[in-house]
Amino acid sequence: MEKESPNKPEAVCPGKLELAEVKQKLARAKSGPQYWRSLEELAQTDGFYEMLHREFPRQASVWPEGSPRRDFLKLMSASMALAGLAGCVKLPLEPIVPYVRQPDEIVLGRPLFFASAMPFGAYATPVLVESHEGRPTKIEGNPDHPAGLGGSDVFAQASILDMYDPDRSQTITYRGAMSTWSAFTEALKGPLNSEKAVSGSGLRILSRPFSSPTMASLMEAVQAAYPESKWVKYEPVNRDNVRAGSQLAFGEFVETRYNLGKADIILSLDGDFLSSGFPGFLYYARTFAARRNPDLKEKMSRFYSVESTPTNTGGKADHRLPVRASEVAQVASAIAARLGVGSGATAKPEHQKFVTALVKDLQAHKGAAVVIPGDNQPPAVHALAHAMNAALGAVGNTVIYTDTVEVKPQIQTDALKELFGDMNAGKVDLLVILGSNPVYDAPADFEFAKAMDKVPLRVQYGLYQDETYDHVHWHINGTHYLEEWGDGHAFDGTVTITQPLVAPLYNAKSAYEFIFSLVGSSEMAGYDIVRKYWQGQMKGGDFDAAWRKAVHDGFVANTAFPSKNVSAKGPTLSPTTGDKGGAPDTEVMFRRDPLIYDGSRANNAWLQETPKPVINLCWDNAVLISPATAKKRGLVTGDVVEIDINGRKVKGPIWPQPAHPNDSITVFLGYGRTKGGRVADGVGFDAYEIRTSDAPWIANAKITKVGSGYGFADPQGFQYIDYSDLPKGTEPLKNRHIIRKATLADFIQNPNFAHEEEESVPPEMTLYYPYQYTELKWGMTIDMNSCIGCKTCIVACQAENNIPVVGKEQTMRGRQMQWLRVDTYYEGGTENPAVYYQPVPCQQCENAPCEVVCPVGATVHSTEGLNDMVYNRCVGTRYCSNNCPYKVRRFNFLLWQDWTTPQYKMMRNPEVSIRSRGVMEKCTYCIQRITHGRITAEKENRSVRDGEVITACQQACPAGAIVFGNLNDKDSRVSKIKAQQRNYSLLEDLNTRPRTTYMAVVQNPNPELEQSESS
Amino acid sequence: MSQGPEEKTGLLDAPWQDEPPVLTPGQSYGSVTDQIADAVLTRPIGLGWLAGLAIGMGLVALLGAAVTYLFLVGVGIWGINIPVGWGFAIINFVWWIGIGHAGTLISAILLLLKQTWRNSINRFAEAMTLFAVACAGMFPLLHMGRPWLGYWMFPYPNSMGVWPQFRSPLVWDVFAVSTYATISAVFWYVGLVPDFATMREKAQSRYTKSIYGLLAMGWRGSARHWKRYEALYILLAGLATPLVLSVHTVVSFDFAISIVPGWHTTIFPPYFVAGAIYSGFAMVLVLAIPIRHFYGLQNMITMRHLQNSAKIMLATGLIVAYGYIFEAFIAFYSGSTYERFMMENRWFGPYAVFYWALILLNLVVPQVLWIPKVRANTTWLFLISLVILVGMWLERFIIIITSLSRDFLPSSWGHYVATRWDYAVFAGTLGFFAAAIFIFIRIMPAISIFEMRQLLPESEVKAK
Amino acid sequence: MLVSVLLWAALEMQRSPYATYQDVAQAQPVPFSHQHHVAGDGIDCRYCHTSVETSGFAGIPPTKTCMNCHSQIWTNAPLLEPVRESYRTGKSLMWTRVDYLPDFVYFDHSIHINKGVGCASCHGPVDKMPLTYAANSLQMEWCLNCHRAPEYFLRPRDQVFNMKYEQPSSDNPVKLADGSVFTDQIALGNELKHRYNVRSVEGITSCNTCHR
Amino acid sequence: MSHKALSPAIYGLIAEFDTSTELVEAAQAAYAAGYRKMDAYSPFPIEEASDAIGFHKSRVPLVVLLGGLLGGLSGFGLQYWINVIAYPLNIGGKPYDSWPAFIVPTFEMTILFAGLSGMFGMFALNGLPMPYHPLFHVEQFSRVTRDKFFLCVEAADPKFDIVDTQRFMQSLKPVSIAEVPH
Repeated sequence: MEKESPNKPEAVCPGKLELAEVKQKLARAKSGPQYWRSLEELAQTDGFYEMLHREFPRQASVWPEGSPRRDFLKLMSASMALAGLAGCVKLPLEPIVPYVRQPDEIVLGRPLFFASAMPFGAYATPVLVESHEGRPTKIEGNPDHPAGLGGSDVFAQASILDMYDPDRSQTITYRGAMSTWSAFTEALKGPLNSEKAVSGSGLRILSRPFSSPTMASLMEAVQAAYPESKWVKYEPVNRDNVRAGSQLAFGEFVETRYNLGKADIILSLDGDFLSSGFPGFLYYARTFAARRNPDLKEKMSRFYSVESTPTNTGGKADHRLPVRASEVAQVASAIAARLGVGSGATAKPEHQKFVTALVKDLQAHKGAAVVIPGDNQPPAVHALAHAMNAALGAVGNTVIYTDTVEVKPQIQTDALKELFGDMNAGKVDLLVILGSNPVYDAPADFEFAKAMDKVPLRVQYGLYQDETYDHVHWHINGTHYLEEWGDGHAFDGTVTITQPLVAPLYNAKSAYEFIFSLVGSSEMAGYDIVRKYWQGQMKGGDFDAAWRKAVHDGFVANTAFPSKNVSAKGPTLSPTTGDKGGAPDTEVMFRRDPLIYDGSRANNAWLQETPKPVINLCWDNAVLISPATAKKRGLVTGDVVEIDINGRKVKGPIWPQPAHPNDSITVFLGYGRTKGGRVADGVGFDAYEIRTSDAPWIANAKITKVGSGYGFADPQGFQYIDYSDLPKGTEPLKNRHIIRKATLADFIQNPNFAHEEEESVPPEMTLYYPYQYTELKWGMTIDMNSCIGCKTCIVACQAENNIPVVGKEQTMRGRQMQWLRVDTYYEGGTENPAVYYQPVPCQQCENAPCEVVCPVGATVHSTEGLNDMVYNRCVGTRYCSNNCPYKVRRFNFLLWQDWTTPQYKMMRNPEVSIRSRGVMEKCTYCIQRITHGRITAEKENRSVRDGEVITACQQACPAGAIVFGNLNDKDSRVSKIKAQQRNYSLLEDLNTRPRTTYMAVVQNPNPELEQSESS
Repeated sequence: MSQGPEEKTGLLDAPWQDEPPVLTPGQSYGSVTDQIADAVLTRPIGLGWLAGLAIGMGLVALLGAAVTYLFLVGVGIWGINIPVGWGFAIINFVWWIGIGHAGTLISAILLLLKQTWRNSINRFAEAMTLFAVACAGMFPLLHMGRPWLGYWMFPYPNSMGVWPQFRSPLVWDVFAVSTYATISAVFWYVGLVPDFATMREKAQSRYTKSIYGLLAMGWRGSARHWKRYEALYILLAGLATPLVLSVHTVVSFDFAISIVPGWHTTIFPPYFVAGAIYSGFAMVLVLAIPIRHFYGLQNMITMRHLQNSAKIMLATGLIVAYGYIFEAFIAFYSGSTYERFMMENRWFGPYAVFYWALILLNLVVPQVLWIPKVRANTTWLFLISLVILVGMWLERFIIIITSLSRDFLPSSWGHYVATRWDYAVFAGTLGFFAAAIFIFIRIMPAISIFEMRQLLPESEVKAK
Repeated sequence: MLVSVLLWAALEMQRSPYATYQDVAQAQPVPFSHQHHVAGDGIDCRYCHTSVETSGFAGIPPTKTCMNCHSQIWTNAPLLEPVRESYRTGKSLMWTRVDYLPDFVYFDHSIHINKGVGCASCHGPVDKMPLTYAANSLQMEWCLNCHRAPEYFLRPRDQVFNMKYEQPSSDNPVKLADGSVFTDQIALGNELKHRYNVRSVEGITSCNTCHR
Repeated sequence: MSHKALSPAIYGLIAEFDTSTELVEAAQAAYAAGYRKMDAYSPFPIEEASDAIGFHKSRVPLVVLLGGLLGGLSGFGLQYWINVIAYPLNIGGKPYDSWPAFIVPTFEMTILFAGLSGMFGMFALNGLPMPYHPLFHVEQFSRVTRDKFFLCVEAADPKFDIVDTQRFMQSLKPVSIAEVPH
């Protein structure tokens, strides 16, 4: 098929052209099923596996420690001289394992791209998946998707690792013993029939919430077959408050959608809308960033945040008010009252100033202001927010109400409570658990496991043999979303299709197939189930064409839910405080973990090792506490405290966190897994043990110190750009001009602020004539104003460049390997500091200090100005890293690459060398993508187009903060941006002349509040 | 070139002091020859010697184990990390190289300065140099991530068509250190040849006779040979002098060439060389004092030698002090924010205690050497020398660790903690050094016999 | 003395066929003869190595490709049993690689062909190989020979797959599509370098050209 | 005349002295007496001795100089060739021929070559190693490495006559005189 489009560029990254090609590929494929069967068939041949393991030379290492050669070298390295010579001489023979029948669409050595969607929570995240010879290797954002806008989040980026996770459940078991699908269906026939007899009164299905229309239809089918049965949807990090809130306000469940593109003033009431996992995050990040561009002058938006637990969202605020989660309600009602909503309480004196100024600002921007409540805030706050938005004329402008994206939403905790009751009452004969893990994450006051054990027959369908597995009879291993056909709605309702990239690795059934088998007389392939459903939906016109387009694009255009007319019914009750329980002493705020979410991602080493946004802690959850409170209670970092909520106790280590509200602590959910897998188990402590159904987010607790000396892995060395805990009188770090910032007002009168204090180095200061870069000249800019510190770029880089994980102990020793890091700096005390995010990849200096000191020339400059790192030449003196002022180089102190696990061999990006022990490595500007773009262009006798080469971090960035391109092309985006005055380079006075530069921060504070800034 | 003790005009022979003699009176050609040679040939092996050797060898075994584990697992077993990419390995490297310098200084520079008193200590000083350089030489290889590729540092026509990168100070090191090792060995061996001849003649057993004979290469003391020999000896001294100065200069370039605050300074070369001689002479005393004691060589290694060494330590110590002071001064005078912070960080930062310890051991304590009584007391000299050796090791620790641990971007600051493997390797090299010295004094004349003969008054040719 | 001898020996050994397998024919499951298929049957390289023009990886023919013909001819030659078996069982043939590059070297066939580097330039006279062997050492210094002076090796694009092609000389002039005639390789090479806009020597000897 | 025939049978005559002064005087006398093929032997270098036997300058310094020059030139040449001709690479934006950086290895190469050529040159000129030499037959000669001084007049000297030379040597008041067999 390549012959048909010989000159088409390769889909190295989803620019328009590549998509066009993918379109053609799909169009050419006769019809879906056959197209896919070809891959499945291929997947079943041993040849496929053999090939995956051996065919591709790019599955390679920094020789001489290549996979087949390593053992041989291990021997050698014992006696150096020998290893030296022999090591560099003798190449072992390698086999080549070709296909028997090669599928048409596969061109060896060239990746394909397929649109798909990742179901997350009750929403579908649009993605584009890169596939090498039938192995999905990288997740990217789908640029065409209206709800994704091309960005992606940490969970999507990391999901590729989930799929290849060797700990995934690989077989069906009955009472722990291996079994088969047919055995299962046989065994279930009886119970199902007897349920039929009692119209399913004893059947309960517990699943996570979903938005899949097909699944909804199956749900109805179940209802039809078993009218009395109940289908309970529960996830520990649920949106009950949101639901209840909209019920309070409108008497029905509605979905709230914000249009930050239109918002001049944004008020967040603990709303963490800029962190991965928040519904619509991708869309909000992009639109928010767009309005933060200071070149918009006064059209730049202003962001107020009333926040409890510090988040990267709060870090972007122009004004941040740190209050305990329970106080948010009070502040909210105070604001509401001023806006003429409800007879609200008055704000505390210390909040007065903030509230007054804020209200003024809001009123001045009626119709262009928006209030965003957080999922962890009580329903009343949501109701208030709805009312305020109404009062501000936001509805229809910055706020849109639609039908809920989630299918049949319910107050999940209540539903679970009911199930719990039924189980205890012995009303449940057959419990089917679909992908959830209640034994681990159900509220502590439902002793779920106990209740569950009362059910005669318990079936679990899931990806892991997790905590719940111990309490079920049947376990059916499930499929990862990259292995299954499915569908869903994006947060805005856009219909989004999930298509498999590879046949199930452990030939599992998809959830659709599984549920279908409960109702359907016969079985049906997931593909047919989904397709059949849509055949019913897409009436009229050529279905096949429409379907192919949908599958290819990954979504159906213009299917976003229309806005819905709802009216808040009158001034709502003025709330007092958030939900609470237990003896008052310290307020506990339960939060989903920013990276491992509710624990379902706990076995993902990439997420575990990525430093949490703002907090910069990895491989742990901690008891976050404000430094002031810690001091007051005589607690220091690493002290272990016992949190006691009505007798439920858990121990956790103290982590004083700047900007954290006083007299309260935050604990992240999702840790302390016991059967989560080799990565998850034993990491952190399990906060679910003290989380009860009556106080799922905010509770009162007593904390008492019970230990100390707990070690944390916090990769960032020092976070204060001003004094704090450096000896007084030492040289101020400010003088290094690492973060350059101004207020909008200052920026407008002095656009050149970024270059004022620095003593910039004139190019003629060097003795030598500067090297001339005549061919391509690569460069990158990172807009610190757009960057929201979500860390997606880090995971994207890790996935793209085969970067190993090192684990907690090694991270504590300062040996983390991520090429890209997001430095987070605090300024202005620990009470309520300003926060700055600064992603730091290799700066690709033109006068690279690292190159001069390398004794073997393993790092040298290319004619395109890239600071090449030649792994195979590196002998590992680490001098380059010592001499790198940005410390962006990473060294393989030990053997961290997993050479043995076959799953990982399949996962790795074949375009990137796999580094082994003893070599230095670092960001290459994704040289593999550059080379691809260059070769493609050269084959077409043209120069590389702007935007043709997109680095992994740039592609992933949901805020579009990173721009990469050719500096010799004056019209390229990157050259234009570098021409702006906000553009500056890090440590400019060292005259390293970096190719990576930064756009200075411009904040838009309310003049009335400016003085009170920086506590 | 030889001269009697009565006309001493050496730099270090302060006329206002009555000096102890270089060689106690009443010696003859025969007596010096016998005394030195017999120490090797006839003296029975003492328990003390055996014990010492045993300890040394034990540590060498430890070194072997540590290195094997290192090669199998990787440099990750050490405390190094990012940002502190260099740790004990480089500290020890610099320390050992420094110690080597005294040997060459004594044998070469003092020879050029016609300091005949050096004749009695140059031999084992040179031996010390060789062993120290051997210890130092291990580290650059050990600290590599992929040591089995160490030979890539040398220029040779490989099938890759690539070469070493000659702008890197590490390559300079390779050249400097290997040259230094070679030339020191040459100098040492050339000096030994006539004495090997002596041993050949004195040796009893056929076996030892033939070995020494082999090493002596048929030396027979011909006037023509002596003429060429002396010419070469002086020339080697002339070559070794700039060489020894260059070696530690180059080592200091490893730091001075980089841009790391605390490394990037022009004062390093002189201050490193001074420091090297400082620690070198400390080691000379640490070796000389016990040796002369246990082998009863007080009449050849006299208080004169010890005192002169002490004076040199005092002098070089002051140069080093100047270095420290200037580092601090420049840090503030430069106005560079990074330099200033670096200095303040040394004073108050996480490693401050080591910095102040260094100041105490390296600057304060050695000042007692101003007191003649102290210079005349071997115990004191011995202890002070030990103090200086520790101090100089700390100096390298401070330079390398504090500078790296907190450089330009606060976000990438780190902390360095040595692991047991770091200590194992260091202890191992100490053992290697000790063992080598013990073996050396058993199998070779620890003092240059023919040069001792020249110290005798009757060696003068009286023109009539 | 001894040292230098050893060094010399080591360097020699490192370049010897023992190390590089240069000119060493490897045993294969089926004694496939390029000579027979290329010279004899006149099959074009691209018939089997399908992706050579479009992908970095030239492509190893799937068993199916063999069977296209061998289901018609030599249908039961015992020699071909492994092929038929592979086709029956769906188990891949396990060939032994002859042209071996270390895993950290990223060689792209398509761009070389696009710039007028003939198959034979690297793979040698494949049409004269009864059993296939590596005609060159494929060591870095060998690659550099061409990357440092492409003009010595380039040939017109339409001649890339021509095994019989010879470099221009007075008695063997080479004619380009546009009619221009060359009797000297350097002149031709430089012209082609210009026409196929081959990157500067510094460019194609930059490390990242081959290593990532 | 008659006994002249004997002369080839021996290597020469050797006289033993106690002090360096005696040796030097003896050597001077012998030289004055017209002897040329002779050598003085001592346990330590005596400048006067070599002068006395008419051996004034050694060629060792020249060898060292040439060695040094060779080393320096080849050292710099190698670096220049590698960085400018063989494989020019852009290292941190520095020029290909960054000669200041090449000085150090050049210097070291100079010293290395000078030193080695010096040592090998000295041994070569001295004809060492020489495991066998006639003098080693003379029993008392072994003390030349301890405390004795010797003057040997070789039979190869035209003026050598076993009788006359012996007589002449007696006049030098040596401790002993001995014939040195081949």
